[in-house]
Amino acid sequence: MDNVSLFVVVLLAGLTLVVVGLGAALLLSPKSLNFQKGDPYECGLPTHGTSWMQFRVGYYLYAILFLMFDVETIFLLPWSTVVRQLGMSGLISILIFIIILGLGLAYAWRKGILKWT
Amino acid sequence: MDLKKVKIKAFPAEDFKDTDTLQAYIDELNANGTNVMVGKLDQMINWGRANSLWPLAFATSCCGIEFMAAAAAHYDLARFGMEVTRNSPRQADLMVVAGTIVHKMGPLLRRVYDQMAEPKYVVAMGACAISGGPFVNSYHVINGAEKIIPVDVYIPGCPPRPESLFYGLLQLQRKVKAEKFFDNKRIVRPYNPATLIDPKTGEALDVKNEFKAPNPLKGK
Amino acid sequence: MKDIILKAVPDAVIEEKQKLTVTVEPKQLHPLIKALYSNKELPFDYLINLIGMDWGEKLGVMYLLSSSADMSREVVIITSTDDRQNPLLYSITDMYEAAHLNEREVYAMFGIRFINNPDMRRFLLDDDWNGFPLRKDYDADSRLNPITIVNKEIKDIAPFIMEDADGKLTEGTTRIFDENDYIINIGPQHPSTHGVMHFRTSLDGEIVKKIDVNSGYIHRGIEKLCENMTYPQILHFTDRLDYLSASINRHALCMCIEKAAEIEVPARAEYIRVIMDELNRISSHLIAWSAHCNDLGATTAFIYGVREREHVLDIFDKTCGGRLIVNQNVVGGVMFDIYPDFQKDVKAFIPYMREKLVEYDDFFSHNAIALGRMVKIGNLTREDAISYAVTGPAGRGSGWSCDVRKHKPYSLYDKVDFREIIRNEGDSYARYMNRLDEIEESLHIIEQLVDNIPEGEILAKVKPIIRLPEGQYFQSVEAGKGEFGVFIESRGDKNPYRVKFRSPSLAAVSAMPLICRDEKLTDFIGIGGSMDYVIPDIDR
Amino acid sequence: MNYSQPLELTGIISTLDTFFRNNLTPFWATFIEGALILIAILAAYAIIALALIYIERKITAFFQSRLGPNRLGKYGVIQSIADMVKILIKEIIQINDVDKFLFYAAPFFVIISSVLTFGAIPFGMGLQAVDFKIGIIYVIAASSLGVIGVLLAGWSSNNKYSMIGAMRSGAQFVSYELSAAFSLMTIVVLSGTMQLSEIVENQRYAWNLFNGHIPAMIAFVIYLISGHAETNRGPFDLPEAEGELTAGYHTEYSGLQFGFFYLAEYLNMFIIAAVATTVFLGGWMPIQIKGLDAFNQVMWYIPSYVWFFAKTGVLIFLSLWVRWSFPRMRIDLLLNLEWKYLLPINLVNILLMVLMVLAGWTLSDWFPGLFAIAP
Amino acid sequence: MLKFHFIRKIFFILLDTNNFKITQNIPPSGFRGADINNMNPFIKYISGIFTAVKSLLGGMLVTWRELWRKKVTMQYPENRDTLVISDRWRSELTMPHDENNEHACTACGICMINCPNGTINVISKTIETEDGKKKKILDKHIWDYGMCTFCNLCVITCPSDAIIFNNDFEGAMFDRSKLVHQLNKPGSKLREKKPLTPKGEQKAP
Repeated sequence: MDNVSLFVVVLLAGLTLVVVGLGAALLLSPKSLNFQKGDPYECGLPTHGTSWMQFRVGYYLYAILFLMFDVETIFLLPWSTVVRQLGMSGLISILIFIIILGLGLAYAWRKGILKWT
Repeated sequence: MDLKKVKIKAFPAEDFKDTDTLQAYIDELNANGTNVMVGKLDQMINWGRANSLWPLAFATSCCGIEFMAAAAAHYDLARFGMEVTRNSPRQADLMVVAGTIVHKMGPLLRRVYDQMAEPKYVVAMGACAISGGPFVNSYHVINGAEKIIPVDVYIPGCPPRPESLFYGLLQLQRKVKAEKFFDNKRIVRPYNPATLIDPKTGEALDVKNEFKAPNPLKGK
Repeated sequence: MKDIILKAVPDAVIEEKQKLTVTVEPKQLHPLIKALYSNKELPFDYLINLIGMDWGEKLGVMYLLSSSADMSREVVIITSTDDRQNPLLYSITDMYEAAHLNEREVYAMFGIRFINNPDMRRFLLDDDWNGFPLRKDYDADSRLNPITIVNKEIKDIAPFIMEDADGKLTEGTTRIFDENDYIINIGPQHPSTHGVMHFRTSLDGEIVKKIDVNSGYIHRGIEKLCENMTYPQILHFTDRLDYLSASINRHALCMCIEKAAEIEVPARAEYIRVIMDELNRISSHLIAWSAHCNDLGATTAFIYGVREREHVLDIFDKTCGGRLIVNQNVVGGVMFDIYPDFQKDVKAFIPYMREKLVEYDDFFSHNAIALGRMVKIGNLTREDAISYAVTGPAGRGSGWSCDVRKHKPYSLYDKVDFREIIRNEGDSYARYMNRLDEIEESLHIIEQLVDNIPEGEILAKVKPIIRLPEGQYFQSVEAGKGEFGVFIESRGDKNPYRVKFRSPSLAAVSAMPLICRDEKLTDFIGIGGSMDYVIPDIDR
Repeated sequence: MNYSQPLELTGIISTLDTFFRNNLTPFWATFIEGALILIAILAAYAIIALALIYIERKITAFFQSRLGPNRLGKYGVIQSIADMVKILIKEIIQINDVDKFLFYAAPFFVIISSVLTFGAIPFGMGLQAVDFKIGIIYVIAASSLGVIGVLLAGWSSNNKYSMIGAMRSGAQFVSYELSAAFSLMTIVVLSGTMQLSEIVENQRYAWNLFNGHIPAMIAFVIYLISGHAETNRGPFDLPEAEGELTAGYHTEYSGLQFGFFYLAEYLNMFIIAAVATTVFLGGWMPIQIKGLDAFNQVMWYIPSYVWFFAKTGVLIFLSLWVRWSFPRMRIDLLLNLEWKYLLPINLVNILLMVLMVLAGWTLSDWFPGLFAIAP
Repeated sequence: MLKFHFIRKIFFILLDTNNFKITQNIPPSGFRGADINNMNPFIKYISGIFTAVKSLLGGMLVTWRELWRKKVTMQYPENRDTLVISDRWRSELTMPHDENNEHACTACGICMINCPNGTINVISKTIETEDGKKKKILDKHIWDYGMCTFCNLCVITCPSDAIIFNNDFEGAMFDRSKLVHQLNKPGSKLREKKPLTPKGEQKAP
């Protein structure tokens, strides 16, 4: 069997686990109903307002930084497999790339983006 | 089902107290007659349920500390597979009401209980949770958790020592092991309706139909 | 001091009772307290207790004030009003932050509203509670306040009464939270609120913007119950206030009654009491340490702390047949004599505990993550600690020397050698370290006493029915969380007329909104652990 | 060199394969083989998860001077089976006002992510389902699916605790994924391939951890830390921080839905340890010393999957040890650790590794007689 | 100037070892205003890593040692035969009866009066003795296990030492009404002479 069909088999394994498991559980488990059961749990009190409210998150800038570095990862991964063949020129070219990104990180750091407010 | 068959490890069945109440409960469950096949399945399921009672500690006062002591190194609830204390009622099987329940807390206790997933059990730990204990005459104390939610096992003491709690949990395991899975008896739970009053109309709530009826108070 | 009082309010009635007692008209209360508060030599800036009173025809408030510099100087100020329908008194919240919750409690219990208090919601009781329970004419009919299973809405709108410059009263309301605040309930059924405290927290992302303290989920009406009981019967309630300092609380009440009834406690009983108190303090601090570590996410530390505590509980168990609620002190002495191996067990415990303290340091006090979670987090300055009346290890972590055992020595504390642990940082870490150090000091006290327990009686001769002479009696002790006070007003009956307990935890909780502001949600929990409050103590 | 390998499963597998190929049409042979693999994966998945749950509870107890579960079976070994039985027939609560589709989809993501990664792990000689040429990228990609499940679970629950938990896990996961990827990349530089089976094969005489000495060790530590953080386990368990968020992103999940989160958490722990074993510690390869045939033969008598689970077990123990020793981090400390420490160190480290590889400073370059990359 | 709040804290706390002496009374104020700005940020960065790692390893060492120590857990119910509960532990109120089924309770009701929350209910009945006198004797002595606070007031005030607490802690029931005990056995009567347990046996060590 080739890798792709094996991958499909593994994917099916995951799906089977969840579908069969949940199906059995929904079929077998006892149920009861009452008027408070479906409400969100918040320490035993009704929730104040909705949870889907706008509120400030500090992770936004981290997400942007992440994108930057994640792109780098995509570039670096293929490079890393062939770096032996590329030799010194491969190192230098990627060094420039990393330095630029590193400068970006240093800039962000210095600007206080990495400081949680 | 004979109670002698309900086995608890390292605890002889005849040493347990209050067997007659449990027997009466079983007789009530058995009134419809039982199928052998289902009986075996029941045993397996009950074995799982009885040995994996994840508690939700509804700890309001002193008894909560003893519950913590029971979970700690000297007593170790984990030996019974019960150390997985879940703080969300959705994932808990057993609510340990440890401490006084007062008027302001009553609705919360009920709400947390309602939000637990079936099957669910309640242990009233300590005098306060059983009857109001030292504060039984107070204006703001509910005389026992049983006024709000059905209680399966009462563990007396003020506070009970961890061994007492363990004994109570073993009693509960006995009760769980005697139950029938394909039986909906547990779903409609007994209440003490006299104390439950609709705050808007001042009338007693019809708790018998509560599970079937939509929320009478939501105004939908 | 009398000069200051008379200068501020010439027609004040000054009496020398157990404490210096001043009675003034409601209008003069604020100027008087202002004068005491702002006098340079000995500023009375520490509000120990604020006691609502119902004297039958009059409703009033008693203030027990002290100075942060010299805690042995105390003054009682009484004011009262005839109006039972709409009693109004003046607030002192502009000087004492600690008065906020206390005045709200008085409102819930007596219906007295305070002019100039910005937030006059009821504390402890629900807003729609019928009647004022601690009034003598309270109707306890359960039909008035039925048990309900439906959650009540929590009001965001706080009423207040303000007096403007020309003495005109205006009633108004303020909003506690804004319309668009992201409000999250921390508690009551929450693993980390140390009981059933309810903090309504408005968040800005992860950062705590404002906290509204809502308590009463374990309000059992102990003070009301006390009024119908004889003195020996009251004792068992004190164990259940701050159940972690059960023995110490009970010691306070016993001392208060003994002082009033002039009962001499035998020396052996005193020794046993103090040893039990210190053991109790160790167990209380161990739970505090464990719970604090658990709040910071170190479950293992929690288990270790409780493990060591079991050794103390074993000693309790063998001495008085109770583990948590010990029932040891009674009026005139102790209920149980020590058991034969008591000294041996205690002496085995001391080195064991010392060894474990070193282990705790290795395990947690040095831990880089723990330091990041505690150092410079939850800063409480000395001024704020005094204003909020935060005593105990938390207050001493802010550099305020407030150990009752040093300032107002009781029992044997003037005879034993121990140090008051003070740190100046006022952060979580200072409070944390203070507790560990106090365990060491308690061990030191026990070491001095345990071998010298004198022979003799354990119980003085006490009449079967104890009647206290008419008067007002105060007694403070240093409980695990801070200054625990007992106030008894007696009319000469076998029942007290009014009992009030000063709860150290109430002060700690009232300071939470201040020290948690602008901290992260995660740290809010950690700070709560470092303040170490016990909720049944607050709610009573 | 061919060593005798009496306990390996390769023989059985190839016998089965030939049996099916000879007796059935190609379609049915493939179908049956696929079904067998599916069942094998599910069985391994379930057994490993149950065993891990038991092991964690027991080891935790020992760290805390307790005994842990000991009333079911000898030493409580069937405790987690009781848990499984219970949770399978526990009610699944229908929550009002949730985003229904996403709410029910979340466990799928979490489980499928871990099963996909699970399938790519070489458990022993020939015991690997999926063996892509770009194995490392596959592992990174598949495991990062899990965070989508966590985010969906937290967001769709309509619960404030879950919401905050989901937000935290988002920030935490994206940050630490970088470190995990970079530290794996460091090893890719060293071994020159991304195929997991080849990486294992390359470590016959020299584990990457030792072959690449200093940079590899740094990468190893960073991978362990960031892997630990990716699995949301203490001290990085912020998304479900019990202290403040009651149960975090899965507060509203009950019954088996919660069971899936619970299962996936343990499996992810295993996967992180397994990937670290494969990449750094020689995977299923027994300890081999070049030239010492007798020794190597003895080592080969121990089957490869035992080696694999032994090495993984050590790492899992390490992870438990860390988890039960430290307090929980705070979100800003956590992000500081990543962005101010791990990431810069990692960037420098990867350059260091490239330099080392190019300059021939690895152990296999220095001592080709002993550590030459095989075969 | 880069900001290293976190590291600065850790580093200076760890350098100042005095902070961690348990008996130290002087507050550790050193690291707050200390001269830290002169330090090279890079050195600070590196040494911060090392001190932090050192402290973490120290914590791990504690748990490691704990792993091999003997466990302290007592195993109820496996150890039911050997379990020792201290004699003074108060669990159940009992009324000792001797071999003639006689107890010492005179139905005076002092325990009932002294009980803070009405746990005890002494029901007496009046009978006529042989010599024609009316006498109050005990009919039912009822005690509610589920309400008792174990304050011991009933026992210490009992004039005839008729009731004591035992230490049988296994009291959990399925039914609330089962917790209400009647202490006097059916058909028992008042002992004429000496009490069964002399005073002091229960209280003295």
